[in-house]
Amino acid sequence: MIKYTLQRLVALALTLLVILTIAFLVIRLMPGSIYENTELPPRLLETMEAKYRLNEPMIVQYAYFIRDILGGDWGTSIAIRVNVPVWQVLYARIPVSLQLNIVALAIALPVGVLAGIAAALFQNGKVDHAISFLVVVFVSVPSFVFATLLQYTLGFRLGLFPIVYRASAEGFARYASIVMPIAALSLGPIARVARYLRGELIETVSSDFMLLARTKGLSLFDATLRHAMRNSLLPLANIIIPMFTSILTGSLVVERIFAVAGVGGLLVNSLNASDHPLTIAILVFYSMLSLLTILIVDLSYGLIDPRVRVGGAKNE
Amino acid sequence: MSSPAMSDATGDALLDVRNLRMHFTSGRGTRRVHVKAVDDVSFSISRGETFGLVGESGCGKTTTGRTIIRLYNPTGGQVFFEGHDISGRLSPRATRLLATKMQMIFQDPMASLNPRMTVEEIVGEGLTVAGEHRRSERLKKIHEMLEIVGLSKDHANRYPHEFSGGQRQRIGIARAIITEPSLVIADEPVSALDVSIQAQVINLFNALKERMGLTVLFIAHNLSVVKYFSDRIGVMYGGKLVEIARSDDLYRSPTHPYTRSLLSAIPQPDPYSEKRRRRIPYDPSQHDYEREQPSYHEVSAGHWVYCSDTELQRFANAGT
Amino acid sequence: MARANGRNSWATPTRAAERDDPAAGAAPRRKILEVRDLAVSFKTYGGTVQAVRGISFDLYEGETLAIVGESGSGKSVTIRAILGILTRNARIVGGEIRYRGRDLTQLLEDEFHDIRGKLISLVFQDPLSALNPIMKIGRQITEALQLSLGMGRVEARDRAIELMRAVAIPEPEKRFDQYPFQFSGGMRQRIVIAIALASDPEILICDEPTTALDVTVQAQILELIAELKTRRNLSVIFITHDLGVVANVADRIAVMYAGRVVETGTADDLFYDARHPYTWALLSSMPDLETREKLFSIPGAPPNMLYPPAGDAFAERNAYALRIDHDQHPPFFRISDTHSAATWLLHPKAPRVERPKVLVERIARIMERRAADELARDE
Amino acid sequence: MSDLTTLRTILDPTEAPDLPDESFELTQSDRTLTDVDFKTPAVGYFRDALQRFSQNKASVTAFVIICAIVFMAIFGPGMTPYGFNQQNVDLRNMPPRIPALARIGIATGHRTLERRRVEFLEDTERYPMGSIIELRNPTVISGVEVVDVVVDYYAYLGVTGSFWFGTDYLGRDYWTRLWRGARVSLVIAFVSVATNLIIGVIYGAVSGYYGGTVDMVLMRICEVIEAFPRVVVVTLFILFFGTGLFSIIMSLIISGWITTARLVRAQFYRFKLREFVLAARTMGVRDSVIMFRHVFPNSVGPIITRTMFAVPLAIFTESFLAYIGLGLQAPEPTIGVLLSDAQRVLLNYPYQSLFPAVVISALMISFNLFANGLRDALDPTMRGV
Amino acid sequence: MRTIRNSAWRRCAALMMGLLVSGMLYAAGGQQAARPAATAESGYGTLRLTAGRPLETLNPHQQAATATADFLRLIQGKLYRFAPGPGGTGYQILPEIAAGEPVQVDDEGRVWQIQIRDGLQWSNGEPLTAEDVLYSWRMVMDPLLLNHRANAFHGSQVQVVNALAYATGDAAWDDVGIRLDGNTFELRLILPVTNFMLKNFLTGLPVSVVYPPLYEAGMNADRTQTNYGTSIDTMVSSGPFMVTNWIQGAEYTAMKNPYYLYADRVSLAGVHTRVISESGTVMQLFENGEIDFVELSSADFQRFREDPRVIEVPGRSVQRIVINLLSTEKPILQDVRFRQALFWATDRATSARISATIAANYIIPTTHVMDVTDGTLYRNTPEARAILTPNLGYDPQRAKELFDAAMADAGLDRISLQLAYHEGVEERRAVSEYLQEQWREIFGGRLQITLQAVPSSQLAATLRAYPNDDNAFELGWTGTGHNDFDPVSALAHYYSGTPRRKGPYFSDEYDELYRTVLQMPIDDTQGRLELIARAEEVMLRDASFVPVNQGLSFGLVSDRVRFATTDGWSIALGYGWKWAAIVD
Repeated sequence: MIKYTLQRLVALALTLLVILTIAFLVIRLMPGSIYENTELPPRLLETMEAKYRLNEPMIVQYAYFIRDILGGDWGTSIAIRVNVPVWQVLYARIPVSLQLNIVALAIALPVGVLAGIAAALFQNGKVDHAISFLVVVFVSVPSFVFATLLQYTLGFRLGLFPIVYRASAEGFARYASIVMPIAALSLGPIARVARYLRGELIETVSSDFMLLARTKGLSLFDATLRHAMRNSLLPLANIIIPMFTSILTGSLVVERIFAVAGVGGLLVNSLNASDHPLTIAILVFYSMLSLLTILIVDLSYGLIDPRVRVGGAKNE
Repeated sequence: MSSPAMSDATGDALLDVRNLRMHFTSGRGTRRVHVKAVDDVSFSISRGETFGLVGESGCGKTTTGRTIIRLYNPTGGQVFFEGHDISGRLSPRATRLLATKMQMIFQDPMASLNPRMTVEEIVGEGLTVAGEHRRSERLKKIHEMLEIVGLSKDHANRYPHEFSGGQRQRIGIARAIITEPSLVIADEPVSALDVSIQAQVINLFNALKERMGLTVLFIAHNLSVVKYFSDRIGVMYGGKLVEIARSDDLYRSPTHPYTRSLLSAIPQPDPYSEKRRRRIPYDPSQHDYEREQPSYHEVSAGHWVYCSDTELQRFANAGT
Repeated sequence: MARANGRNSWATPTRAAERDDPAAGAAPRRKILEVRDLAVSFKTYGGTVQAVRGISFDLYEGETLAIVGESGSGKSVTIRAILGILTRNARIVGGEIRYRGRDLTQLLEDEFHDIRGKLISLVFQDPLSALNPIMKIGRQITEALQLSLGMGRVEARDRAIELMRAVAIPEPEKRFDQYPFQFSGGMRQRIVIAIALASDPEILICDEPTTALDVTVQAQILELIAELKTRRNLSVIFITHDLGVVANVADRIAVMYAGRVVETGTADDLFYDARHPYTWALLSSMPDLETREKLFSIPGAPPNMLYPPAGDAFAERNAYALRIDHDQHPPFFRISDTHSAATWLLHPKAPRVERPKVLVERIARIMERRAADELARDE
Repeated sequence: MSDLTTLRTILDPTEAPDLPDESFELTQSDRTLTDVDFKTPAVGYFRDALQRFSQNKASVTAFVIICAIVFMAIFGPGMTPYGFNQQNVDLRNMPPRIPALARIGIATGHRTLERRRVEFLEDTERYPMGSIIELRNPTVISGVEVVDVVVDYYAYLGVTGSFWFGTDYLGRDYWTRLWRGARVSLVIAFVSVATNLIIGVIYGAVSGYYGGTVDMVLMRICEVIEAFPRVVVVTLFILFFGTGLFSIIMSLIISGWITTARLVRAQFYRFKLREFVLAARTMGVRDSVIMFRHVFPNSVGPIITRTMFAVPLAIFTESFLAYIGLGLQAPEPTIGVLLSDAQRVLLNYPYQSLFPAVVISALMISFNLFANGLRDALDPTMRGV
Repeated sequence: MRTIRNSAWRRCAALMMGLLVSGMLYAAGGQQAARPAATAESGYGTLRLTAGRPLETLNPHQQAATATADFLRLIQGKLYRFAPGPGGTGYQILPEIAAGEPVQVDDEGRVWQIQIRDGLQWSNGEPLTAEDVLYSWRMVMDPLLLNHRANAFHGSQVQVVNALAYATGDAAWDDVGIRLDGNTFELRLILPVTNFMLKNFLTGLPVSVVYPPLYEAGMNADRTQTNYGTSIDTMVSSGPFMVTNWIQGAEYTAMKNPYYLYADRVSLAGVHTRVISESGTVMQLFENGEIDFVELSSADFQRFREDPRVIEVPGRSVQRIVINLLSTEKPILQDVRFRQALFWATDRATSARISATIAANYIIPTTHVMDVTDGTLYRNTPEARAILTPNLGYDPQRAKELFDAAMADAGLDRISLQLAYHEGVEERRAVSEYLQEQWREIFGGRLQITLQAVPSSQLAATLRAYPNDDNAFELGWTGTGHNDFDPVSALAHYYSGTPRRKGPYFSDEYDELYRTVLQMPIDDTQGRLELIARAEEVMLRDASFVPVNQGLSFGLVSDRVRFATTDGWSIALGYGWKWAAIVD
């Protein structure tokens, strides 16, 4: 297991290097200069570009870039938060973004799972139909429409929650202000988890080991919880990866609507402002997240499924 | 290594398998697993003969068949088919020619027919590969084949899921023999079928054997069926061929302890003898091959056993 | 008010006592399960499949009843009906299943929890898919004990290890913490049997328990079941299509075809004196080690149960079909006290027909050998 | 004929009912029994699926809705006398008016003008005769008397015609633009999904069929591509190629095929060791034929389903892009462009959000339901049960 | 009835609930502890604003964004400051850090002396001296730091001797025309300036002061970077307000600075700004009474048209479509008749209605002051009016004639051109769509415009790409801001000597006019006015761009705000808020 983990980590590092290279090339090939100040005389501009080695050939720039990064120097932000190390810029934004995303996921999973179980247990019943209908609605309607609707109805019209996220508020006020963004983010994932789990469960419920569990004297309910659940959760890991990244993307819009100072807005801003070091750092951050999710899911397979963990030879 | 020809004295060998080895590796790192699925197997089949291969699941009998027909690239050894070595790298043309000459019938009639193809397409595919591109010709041949296996030409435009297990297996047989192969490898052709259907297929096989002069490599775990069907039988255990004999010889005087165990375990449709049957357990650890290398010994004409000299002695004593 | 005093009302308190009594096994045979005119249908998008069309049989205490038939004959549906684990689209459309005087077809799902596993257990055909691949073997055994018998963790573990030992699993303490994929096919089937026996049931239903296994392993499992049966005074329903296995295990046999029982009798009745053409066909379609003759094969395929034929379902494939077979289903004719068959051939007016040659010769061979054996014993 | 009654009793042969002698003639002893031909007509896989699909009411309804929307996307713009880009700056942001529905109070062409100064109410230049319907909420703001004025906006502007769904910020007919937008959105969705499908199928097939090192390399490539957030990819595309159909479709394609590829790969893994594939191999069938004649048709069910799910997803993504300002080049409308434009004036002209939101939601829900139905219909495990 | 009687179910439910609750708890406590928003929310008289994008820095040497500038103006002490004119309208420039008016030393206006006030304090109570000013000025053009504002002392008019050369490392500090003697600075300039021009220049943020100890402390080892102003701990305020809270990307607050020279004149307790980019959200907040000001989109303006709280703020630049004269792919763009055709074909009145702006058939916006002594606006002078084309420069007939002539000469039947606009500015898009359709109609479908939405940073880059790429664009929107008190600054953008202009324009005649007006005696207002008008006329005649409209923004200001001035214009200059008061 440890060796496998190490292997995966090495692979991850290599992937990251490839991503870094592509990011560097793409960003540097983008039209426009870092300096968009109209007033700057050419001589001064040259001097400034020399400071950031923009006058060197691309390959030399790349060499410097990789050298700096290997030395732990990811550079400082140029336009978004001038002269602040990029990781520090990100660090200020990551907690709130991650908090939104992880909490959305943390809510989506159990709620989706419960809804999925309910739908599967009462297959073709009223509960199932109700859940299935909501699932289709939540899967179908874009998150920004939800966000706008929530904001307008619950926030503006009814005044139940603050219209925007309150970064400076403490305790309950902040807690209340994050309810709507999280709701807007988690509705879609809830629906997707529920839909997926329902399908998986219905398939698992008809499997032989479920039958055995029932002939042991377990009720359908018990058997579902003890046997089908865990087995169905295994493939659920598959959709968590794309779901997490899609929540990240969705949070971009939701962050904007609810004025949450997260990473999503930062990315758009830094791209628009040609803040290259920051853009690369954000890209790496996103890539790290998605690669780590893949890694965690891969490893969790091992934890959940003993066949992966205990050496899957069939020759015993 | 002096491997016996182990073929019947009469008739020339259509298929000659020499020291065939097929090893698989799976997993990575410390979990790397090395499986000797087929380990040094030699036998040969004469033209028109039916050779049965029995053994429990995982003994390597299926792998042997699949390696012969080149679904796997053998790890070692040679396979001669009609006198040509077919174990190395073959040209695409040779591969295709070989494909028409050697055919396979699979165990699971459900899984071996493409559910998205009609019977006509399934049966006719071999003809297409063999270069028959005129549809009318193909169709004629297909209808003829369907008739031979007891189906009608109305069945040609149907999909496999509409057929019962026995019918499907007969379609599989039609597919295999339509190219008029000289060798058919039948891998457990009846074990997935219902009892009443098995007879249909076995009888069909027998009829085809006579009619087309087929040479058959018959792989099965059911010794009764193999015995009924085969001229000679090879018993496999753990990737090794442990005993080869004419089928009557094998039944009358099984020599290797595994063969004995196998024979003793077969249930017979007879309550009287079943109530009295004594199972002989087989414990592979009884062999002490650390000290003494085993090899093939001919205990009687055409009856070979894989054992060490001491064991041979002991078996001989036990036999008398 | 059967529910008021729970399972005691029908889990007989004397059961343990009976079992301890060595004489009980030989006592007059008591019916433990009675199936009467059971009919089960499935709703599918194509229509209603009449999977079981009115079957009746009895199971006596301590005996093994084998139900023989090919796939689709309705034998699996029958046992699923007994255990109350029919699929959602299945309906019991008629008949009753009486277990200790209680009709199982009328039970609610909740009430079934006290029967399944505790009084009636099931052993599956495919031990690999029957075990939860990601749950430790030990837990799969103890689960039922803890949940339904309310045993403690330690107690359940001890009992599970004892069970594993009973089904001849070597090193049960070590094996307890392993996963199904670490077991061989035969071992897995032993585990499934252990699970089935965990709550000490009265009836063990074996649904083709050896089909997926090798012959040598099959023989071991059959021995194990036979041994457990006598030791625990189990009543066994054994489902299979392998007549060799039937010959080995069965006390009595019911042959099913197209959702009906066509012939029933003791093992000897059916193997040596079968009367139904389908039974003949079954018996003569498989070679034994001595068969040389051309096998008797049944042509065609079983009928589509979406549209069951009007008369005898077997008529289409039956070389001995009478005209009446095509429009009227035959009644059961009694051949002896234990033996009856549903075929018009037993009607006094029916023509006398010859059994298939393979069968005739095999029975002759057996009888010969039997006579020789008896002779030898006599000497 | 009651079989059950005859069954219940076990007859002694002597008690057998007397029946005519000819009943007991052997009918089949002399002829060889062969397999009977099927009585039912041959049912192909897709016909079978179709049959099953047609029994799923929700899915059929969804299908009808999709057809209706597609129909409207094709013919809707032609139903009005206006072109999709025909502007009338005097008639900007007109409220919807459908004469047939106006009587029951829907789409009346009325609008509330908020906080209008009371002093101007009498001014017939501002408020033509008969245009004022109702006055609401009189208040005083910063010392000025104001009131909400409900007007018949058509009379208010002196317009005689009707715009069914109103007009937008340039006075363009919203009905025409909406269906035109639906058309463009559908084209974007179909083109990108089809392209994704082709790439994904080929990529996944190669990866899954050959496996081993090939598979590992191909899957690593997927991981790298996936690691880039879609927003970045899209932004870069737009930076390099500008906005437009090409950028949008490309950005949907660049990483969109990966899911399909993964799915196809999994399907190939599942089927490549099936016996019918082995059978084809033993017969010397070429790899490409095996891949696309044998394996692919078997995985077609999940692939179709996934494709159907991908269509609304593409529309979704397109509207998402439009929302973050990376939409199609003006003046071509898409559902997403309309929605994101309308979202900005939600408080002012809510109807402009309503129509595209209803269409996109209906489209997405329908496609989802349709895909659900297809999945059930195409799922081989559901066959013959 | 199914009863929940199994521990498994209960355990499972408990687990789910646990997950939920812990998720919620994490949600509540996730953000690293933010500073309490001081008295910002509670305090009496706090102005609540929103900004479209976050602050990038509090270092005036690095500031680039306008939102940042607006905020920095609240907290930075400068040598001179704008103040409402007497009577609440207009403006005046008063000394702040400077002790009084600048003194002209030479005859032409190239050498000036400015005395620094005694007894000033930073917001931390430390004394603010002339040395601090000198340090700030030296640092802004430091050749190692190379700040964004390194050209602070090399503007279009006020250019300190050798300031640029020092920044690029080509001159020593001693050669730079800045001397400090005691409390008095002496500035030596390249071009002559007026007293007002110099004061106006010294109200600029780049030449305001930074706190030297922290500026030094924040330096990295090789002195190429300083972290001054990257957080509230790395800077010190010197203006009317001081920063008390700055949550990255979310909000920032400035409270009244008690050490500010005119603290007694500041009525606001503080200014609290939230970063919200979504206009719909901002609108809802305003209607909910949570903020005091919202800028109205044109759609919102329609809705609030008669609302008494609406204020109008004229934009300070003219939005125009630049034509790529250099295009080799579309050589017809080199034909002045073709360009003029576009000019005459533009219906500015309608465009203005669509975007709720001011129709503009001119280049120099209405906000530019020609004569600072009496506040005369350039656009109001007879000379500037004389050059304006009739009917706002809309004459379809004439446009068509010009177009036909140009097309005939070029031998073209139809032509298609790409028009690039900023994505994200809805009004710009609406006008583009309108013009696209309008031009198509006027030219009978022979001119086809395709619209190209481009991210703003890239649009600017494209318009400036002409030295390297002749075909980087065909038509593109732009608008540039200038010094409102110097109309000449509006001309600089088209002078061919100006680096990186947005769009190529080469005219010897124009260059000559520009050079002449720069060299003119600074007090010859009338002479300058005539030259400027002629230059503008030449520029319009050459039609290298089509002016369309001048920005006009509308805002809703809540009832609780009382401005010290009565015209929206002072708000546009960014000092309106500073002197506002809150009544609750």
